[in-house]
Amino acid sequence: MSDTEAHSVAYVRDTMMPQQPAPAGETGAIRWLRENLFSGWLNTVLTLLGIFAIYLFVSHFYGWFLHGVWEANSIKECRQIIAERWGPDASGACWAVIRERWHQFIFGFYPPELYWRPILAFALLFVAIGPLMFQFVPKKVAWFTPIYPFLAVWLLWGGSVWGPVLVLTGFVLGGVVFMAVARFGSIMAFSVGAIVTILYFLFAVGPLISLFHAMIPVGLESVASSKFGGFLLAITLGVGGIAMSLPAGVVLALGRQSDMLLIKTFSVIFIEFIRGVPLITLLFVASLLLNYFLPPGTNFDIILRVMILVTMFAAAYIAEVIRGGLAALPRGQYEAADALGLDYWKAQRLIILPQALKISIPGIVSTFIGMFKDTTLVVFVGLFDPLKGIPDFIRADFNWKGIYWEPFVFVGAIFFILNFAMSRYSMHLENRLQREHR
Amino acid sequence: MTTAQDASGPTGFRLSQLIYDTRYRSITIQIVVLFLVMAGVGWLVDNVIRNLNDLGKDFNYSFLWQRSGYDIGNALIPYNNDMTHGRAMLVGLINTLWVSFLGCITATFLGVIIGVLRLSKNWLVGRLMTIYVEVFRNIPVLLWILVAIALLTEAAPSPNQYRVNAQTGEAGASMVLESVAFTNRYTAIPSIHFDRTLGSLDTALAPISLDFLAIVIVLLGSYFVNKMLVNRANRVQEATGVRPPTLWKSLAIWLIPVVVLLFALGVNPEEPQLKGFNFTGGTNVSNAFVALWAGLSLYTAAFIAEIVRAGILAVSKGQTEAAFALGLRPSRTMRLVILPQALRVIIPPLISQFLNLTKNSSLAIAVGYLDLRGTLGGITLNQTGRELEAITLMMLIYLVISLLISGGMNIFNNRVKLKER
Amino acid sequence: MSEPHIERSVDRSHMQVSDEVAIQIENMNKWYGQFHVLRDIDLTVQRGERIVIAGPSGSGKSTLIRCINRLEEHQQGKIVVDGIELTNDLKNIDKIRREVGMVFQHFNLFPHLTILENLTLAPIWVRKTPKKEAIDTAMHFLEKVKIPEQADKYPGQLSGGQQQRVAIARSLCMKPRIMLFDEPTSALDPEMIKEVLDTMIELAEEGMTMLCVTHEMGFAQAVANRVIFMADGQIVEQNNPHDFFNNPKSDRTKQFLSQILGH
Amino acid sequence: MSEPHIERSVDRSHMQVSDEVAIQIENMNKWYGQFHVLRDIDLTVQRGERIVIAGPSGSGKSTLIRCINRLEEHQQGKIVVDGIELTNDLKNIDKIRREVGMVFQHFNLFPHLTILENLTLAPIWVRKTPKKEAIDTAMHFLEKVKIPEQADKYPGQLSGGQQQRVAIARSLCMKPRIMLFDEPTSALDPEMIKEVLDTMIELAEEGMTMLCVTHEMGFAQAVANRVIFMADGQIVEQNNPHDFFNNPKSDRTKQFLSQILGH
Amino acid sequence: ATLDDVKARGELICGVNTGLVGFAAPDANGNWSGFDVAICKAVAAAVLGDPSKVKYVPTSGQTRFTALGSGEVDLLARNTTWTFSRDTDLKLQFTATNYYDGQGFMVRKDSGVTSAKELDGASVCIQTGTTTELNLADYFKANNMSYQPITVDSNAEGEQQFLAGACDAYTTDASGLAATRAAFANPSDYVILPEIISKEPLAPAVRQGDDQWTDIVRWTIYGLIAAEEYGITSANIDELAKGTDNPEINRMLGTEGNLGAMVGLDKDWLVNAIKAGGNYGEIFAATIGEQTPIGLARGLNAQWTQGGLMYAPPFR
Ligand SMILES: Nc1ncnc2c1ncn2[C@@H]1O[C@H](COP(=O)(O)OP(=O)(O)OP(=O)(O)O)[C@@H](O)[C@H]1O
Ligand SMILES: Nc1ncnc2c1ncn2[C@@H]1O[C@H](COP(=O)(O)OP(=O)(O)OP(=O)(O)O)[C@@H](O)[C@H]1O
Ligand SMILES: [Mg+2]
Ligand SMILES: [Mg+2]
Repeated sequence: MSDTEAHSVAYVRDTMMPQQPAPAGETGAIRWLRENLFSGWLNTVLTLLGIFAIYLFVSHFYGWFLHGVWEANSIKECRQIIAERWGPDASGACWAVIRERWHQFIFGFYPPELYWRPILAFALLFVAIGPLMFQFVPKKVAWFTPIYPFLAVWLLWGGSVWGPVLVLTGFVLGGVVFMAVARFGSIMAFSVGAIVTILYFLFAVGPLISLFHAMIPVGLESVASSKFGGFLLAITLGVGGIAMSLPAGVVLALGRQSDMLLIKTFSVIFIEFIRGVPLITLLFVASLLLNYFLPPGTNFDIILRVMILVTMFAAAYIAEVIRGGLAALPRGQYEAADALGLDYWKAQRLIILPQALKISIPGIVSTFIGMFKDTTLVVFVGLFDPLKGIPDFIRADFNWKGIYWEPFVFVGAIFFILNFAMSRYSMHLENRLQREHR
Repeated sequence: MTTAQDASGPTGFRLSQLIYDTRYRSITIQIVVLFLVMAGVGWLVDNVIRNLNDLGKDFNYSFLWQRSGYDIGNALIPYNNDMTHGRAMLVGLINTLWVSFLGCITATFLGVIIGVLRLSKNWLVGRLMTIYVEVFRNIPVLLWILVAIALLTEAAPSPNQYRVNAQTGEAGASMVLESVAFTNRYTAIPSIHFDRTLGSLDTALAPISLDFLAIVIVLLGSYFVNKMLVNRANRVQEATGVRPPTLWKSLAIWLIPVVVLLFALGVNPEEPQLKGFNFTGGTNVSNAFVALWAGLSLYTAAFIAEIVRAGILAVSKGQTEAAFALGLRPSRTMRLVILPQALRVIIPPLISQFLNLTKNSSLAIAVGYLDLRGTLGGITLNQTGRELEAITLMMLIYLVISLLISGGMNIFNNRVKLKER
Repeated sequence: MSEPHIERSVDRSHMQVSDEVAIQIENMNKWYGQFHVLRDIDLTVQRGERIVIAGPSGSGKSTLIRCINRLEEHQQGKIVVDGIELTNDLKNIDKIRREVGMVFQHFNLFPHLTILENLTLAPIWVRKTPKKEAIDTAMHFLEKVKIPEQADKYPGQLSGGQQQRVAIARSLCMKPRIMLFDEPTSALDPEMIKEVLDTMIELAEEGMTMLCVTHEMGFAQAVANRVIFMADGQIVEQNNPHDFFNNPKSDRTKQFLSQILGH
Repeated sequence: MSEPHIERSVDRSHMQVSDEVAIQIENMNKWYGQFHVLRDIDLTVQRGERIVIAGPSGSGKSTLIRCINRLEEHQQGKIVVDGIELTNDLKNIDKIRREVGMVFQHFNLFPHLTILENLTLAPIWVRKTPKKEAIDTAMHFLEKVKIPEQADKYPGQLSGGQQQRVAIARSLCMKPRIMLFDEPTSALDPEMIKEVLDTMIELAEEGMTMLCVTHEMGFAQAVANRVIFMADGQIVEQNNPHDFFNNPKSDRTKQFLSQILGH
Repeated sequence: ATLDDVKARGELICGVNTGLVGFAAPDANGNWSGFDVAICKAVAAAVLGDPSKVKYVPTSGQTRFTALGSGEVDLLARNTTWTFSRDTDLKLQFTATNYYDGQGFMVRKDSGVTSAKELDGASVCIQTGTTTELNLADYFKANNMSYQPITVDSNAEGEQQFLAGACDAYTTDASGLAATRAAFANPSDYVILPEIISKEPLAPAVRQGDDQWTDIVRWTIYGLIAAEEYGITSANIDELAKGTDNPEINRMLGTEGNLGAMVGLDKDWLVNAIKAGGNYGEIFAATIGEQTPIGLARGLNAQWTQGGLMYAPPFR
């Protein structure tokens, strides 16, 4: 043994060898092609198939896109222009319809001179969610977030400024009462606060609004819900649905986690019921049945009714997302809160929910994307969604009868851009959370 | 409350204990909640009753036994307009289940292929599949269904164009393989015809063809014989270590009996023929169905592709390396190591996609395919004006389908859960 | 980290190193894209030799031993294992992988199979061993690593040290002639390191040819015939453990040793 | 594991144990389902006493001290803390939790709040202290645990030892009369254990009533008035530290001590 | 009561078609116009004095009755056929037929079909949730023919399918067919078959149980019809409202007696209603008459004096 060791073992390198360039064929375009496209017969076949698919796609649609016409007043004109320019057999897109009607795809029938209002509301949305979603937004602007919903409603629907102000006041009032009674225990405080708020809404808000409006009539021109359409409708429903569903979702999630059998059962029944039926049927409930469930004579706007059902729908999904967030919190957080003497609601509010909600944001964004896509279904209850409602309406015009593909492409592209951006953002957020949670 | 006080006996019971005593507190809360929920439900029910009264309507399902009076274009079980609304509902339900079932199969098939290809080392194919996934899942499924139906109605020839022009001797369009015709209203495909048919068995639901029954029985037989073969192979492998090849034998067991049976029954395809306005003879698959099916499959496939990809990626590279290092071939590694682990990750979300697809099938409304919503929740509701009854029944049926599917998923999950410390 | 105490000092006299060559690497080079990971590696391993490879992170240790059973492909030079040259020929690769066992840092047990199934999988499907025989072998090796009672559990139910011992047993079940270890103890808690090292020492005593990437210098001193120090993809120094630790020649080596023994 | 060296030997003379009873446990029993975790526990703790609880894993140590501030419910017997009996009455529970501070093995700081917010949260919301006062107290205790400069950081930015000290400070901010520790150092790296033990010793010097589950026998010897040994849910032996370590009576204790002091 | 609701609200909510050119369709700015819309305007003018105080709720074949029944709309003016079961079982109250229609078929000219009897085996596009669906089934059954129903959800979709050739025939009310055909690029390539397979009296409907409201709508419609009969037009109405020799006209226009008060409205309710869009004939001519792209002849809808069925009961 010793001799084997002796002759082979001891070795010292005296000069370190520098990096050598890789041999030819191991680098460069050829290697890349070989490795990525033509390694083995299966890959080669796949590559060829891929190229063929691209060819098919391009050869079919290239001409159509290339021959697109932007300047025309009707589909007939479009066809004429295409036939003149590219020969009688050429097919081409008639983008003129988008040019003429783009505002209806985006805003529905919202009065054009008031377009600034939804645009402003949309822009402010980012200020409102900024502190939650983007790290670079200072946390100080967070005070704006609870005000935003009222502001947005006022901007979108207009009317007296006192409506949103006094409704907001109602919530503030509830909060103040809660604080005042807080020393008698959370449950007490919550009940009293809720009762005061509800009484205020039932009996005080209406008269107060009239009163204030009579005294100081400040307001925006009001816009009826029936004027909403296109992406304005889709975004309003989507954002409104998610925003309103958050509190309900939190309550449902807590309910589902509760030790109390009855509460748990109710939560589970609600969540599973909503998740078990298609959204369309819920929309039908909104348009056909909701009036049966309300006291005779109550009657409100279809958009509001759809919003209620969309909110219920979203709440069930959000509840499941938040439940995931709650489950991800270590038990120690609950125990530490208990040991410090915080009661259930304080522990939830100060310790558990802030953390659980933060973890849930990517899930909430995904839910939002799904809901945003699903808002197109409102067309089946007679609303003008951007995908079918608005195009159908445009096609009812003599000038644009028979136009199909251009609206599909236009609307599809907008959906794609928005959703793709959001899904990328939510992925980014997920990665960030994972980094932070290590 | 009084009873609780009695029960508390000599230790004394103060009312404040209802709120401050951990034993009673949760009961108090639950009773309050129960009361609130009951009050809410009671309020709703009361409203419904009063509204129905005001409208002079009642709540009953007897309309399900009345004559429907309308026709359904694509019924899978015998149906005509003399049958009841209940029957029409059943036709719709079967249509819902049928399109969902086929949709799940094609979506899974496509999704698996796309998901696997997306992981392929082939740069081009990988990119193409990524584009597919991103485009399809970020655009509402309704658009895909509408695109599919528009494509079919706008691009396919009408049956008329298949007619041979007497003067020129040419037709505007020709059938694929002389047996399949794509038209702008349906796809005509051959139906199967048995020369020496065994007849059929009448049941209340639908007549069952004895020929098909025979085929199913033979296939079942093949399955059992094949299973015996595989078991024998396993035993031989256990004993000697060498697994006898079974592929050819399996193929023979599966194919030969069926072929023989088909031959005995004198099977031959009945090809669609243009007669009058339409093709007759074969089976006409309506475009509404095809569009819905295609739209749902393509859309859901994008999600399934992501699930499959995530499932495969979830099996760490170390597993493959360990298997390789043990000398397992790539195909065996896939079958024995990667797939069993990936499937555990894949199947639960896959099933919730199935659930979504089933629910999305209610978009049949966009193309006029008469599914459950189209019959019970559409025409029947309309003709009878029974919206409360029809919609609650429809929701109940969807709910039952969903619960069945997710129940199945839970059972599966518990079965395959990886054992951990 | 606390240095585990190696109890059994190995009696090296009865460990024989034969003249037969187990692994022969000549002039081997490997690139990742433009990055030259392994540079001009020359290494001959006799049958029965026990080699410990050390070196700073990123020096190419893992890559080197992964080249030996072709988990990585080399681009230049020659690797001959057990008389078979590693080429693109799938049959050769199969043959070599049967002869070479490998133990990974993260165990890589198959979580969906019981311990016993983990151990018998490869013998049954690769070596075509009858099942009964495979089980017997498996139980034999499980006893050797001292956990026969865990045979029917799943990997997730074992501690890290137990899992790594199962991983070693799994390799052994293929009756390999060469064992490769890639930092087998670095993912373990201190208490468990000892269990695994004990198992490895036992293997060494039986004369198994071993290549082991590790930073457990106690282990190296106790069982290695030779310690190889790598840096920047090159073999910088090799020597018997005694001389290597007490009398390192190159500056890189000294620096490295001062780091890992220092604390 | 390395035994941390306790530098300061505590001068026991000025630690007074008063005659007042801080905790009184009588005949307490607890079950988890069918499993009888705590059996007939009798324990009286005087105000100012410092008790260390030791025992093998699973013996019920954690459960015992978690019962004292009602993180777990006991089923039989009586626990009186600071004159208040632990019953199902939420008000009593609240009162007791304000008097009893608890430090956990895994710190359980609130990661979404700064250190200062962690410290002021409970005083503000539970004790209804004005914010300014709460901040002053918090800074006082942060200085005491020697990390006032970290006040505005988040827990994730601190080392384990620092986190545990913050956790202690967080409990102290509630001005508890009794402190419970459940293996406060066992999740820490050896270097950090000392920091935390030092802080605890300082507390002990100030006469805080302490119950501490720990395996740090150095600590026990240095500061405890009494060491309690538990096994199988029972108190097997209790004694002053000197006699407990040098002259254990029961076999279980001997066996246990040989294990933990042995390595 | 509905009248009070409408007055309190200051707005009439009118259920209309989602888009049927000539009957009810929004223009590029979302303003509605058409034959049915004109009824809504007339009622609004009669009740509120302002024809523009109408909110239009587009309803599909599916949702229209629920919308009415649940109180979502005050008046359903949506080419709805008056049938027995709708009147009774659905608890609707039809007011007065404003258009006598019948179900017909439209086919491509080049299909060579000249009679509905030749449609055996054809694919027929049909809107769901309508009486047409039932008539169609009955008709083919009665004639022992078969067909393939291709169900569509809206008229727009029916058009698309029919134009693309997805169905051999499109069936709906003859008026609708004419309106649809008129909107085609080449109307002459399509023919409407002579067979009318059903009676389709189209009538605005209201909820059952509110007789006052029923009367208002009913007599507003009759007022429009009678106005045509007596030659009251939007052009001469101001003149006539000052008083004429014809006591019936005087009663209608409120210069004699107070018919308005009997239905709870102002004296000049009919003046407002007629001013809103003219008399029945004017409305017809402006929305669907022969001068419009729809190009419907009066036919059955002519005044009874012209051999048609339009016959308003006396205002007395
Ligand atoms: N698949 C790969 N592609 C590109 N570079 C790689 C790849 N795998 C490893 N490398 C690089 O090759 C070098 C050598 O890696 P290797 O894992 O062999 O180092 P090592 O000596 O085992 O280090 P450690 O002690 O950290 O395990 C490193 O710089 C690493 O970044
Ligand atoms: N929630 C629970 N449900 C059921 N059994 C439990 C529960 N918590 C603890 N136990 C069991 O109770 C016994 C005592 O647990 P405890 O945590 O008090 O032990 P310990 O002495 O603190 O041990 P360690 O030193 O490991 O922390 C153990 O056998 C444990 O398995
Ligand atoms: Mg390595
Ligand atoms: Mg413990």
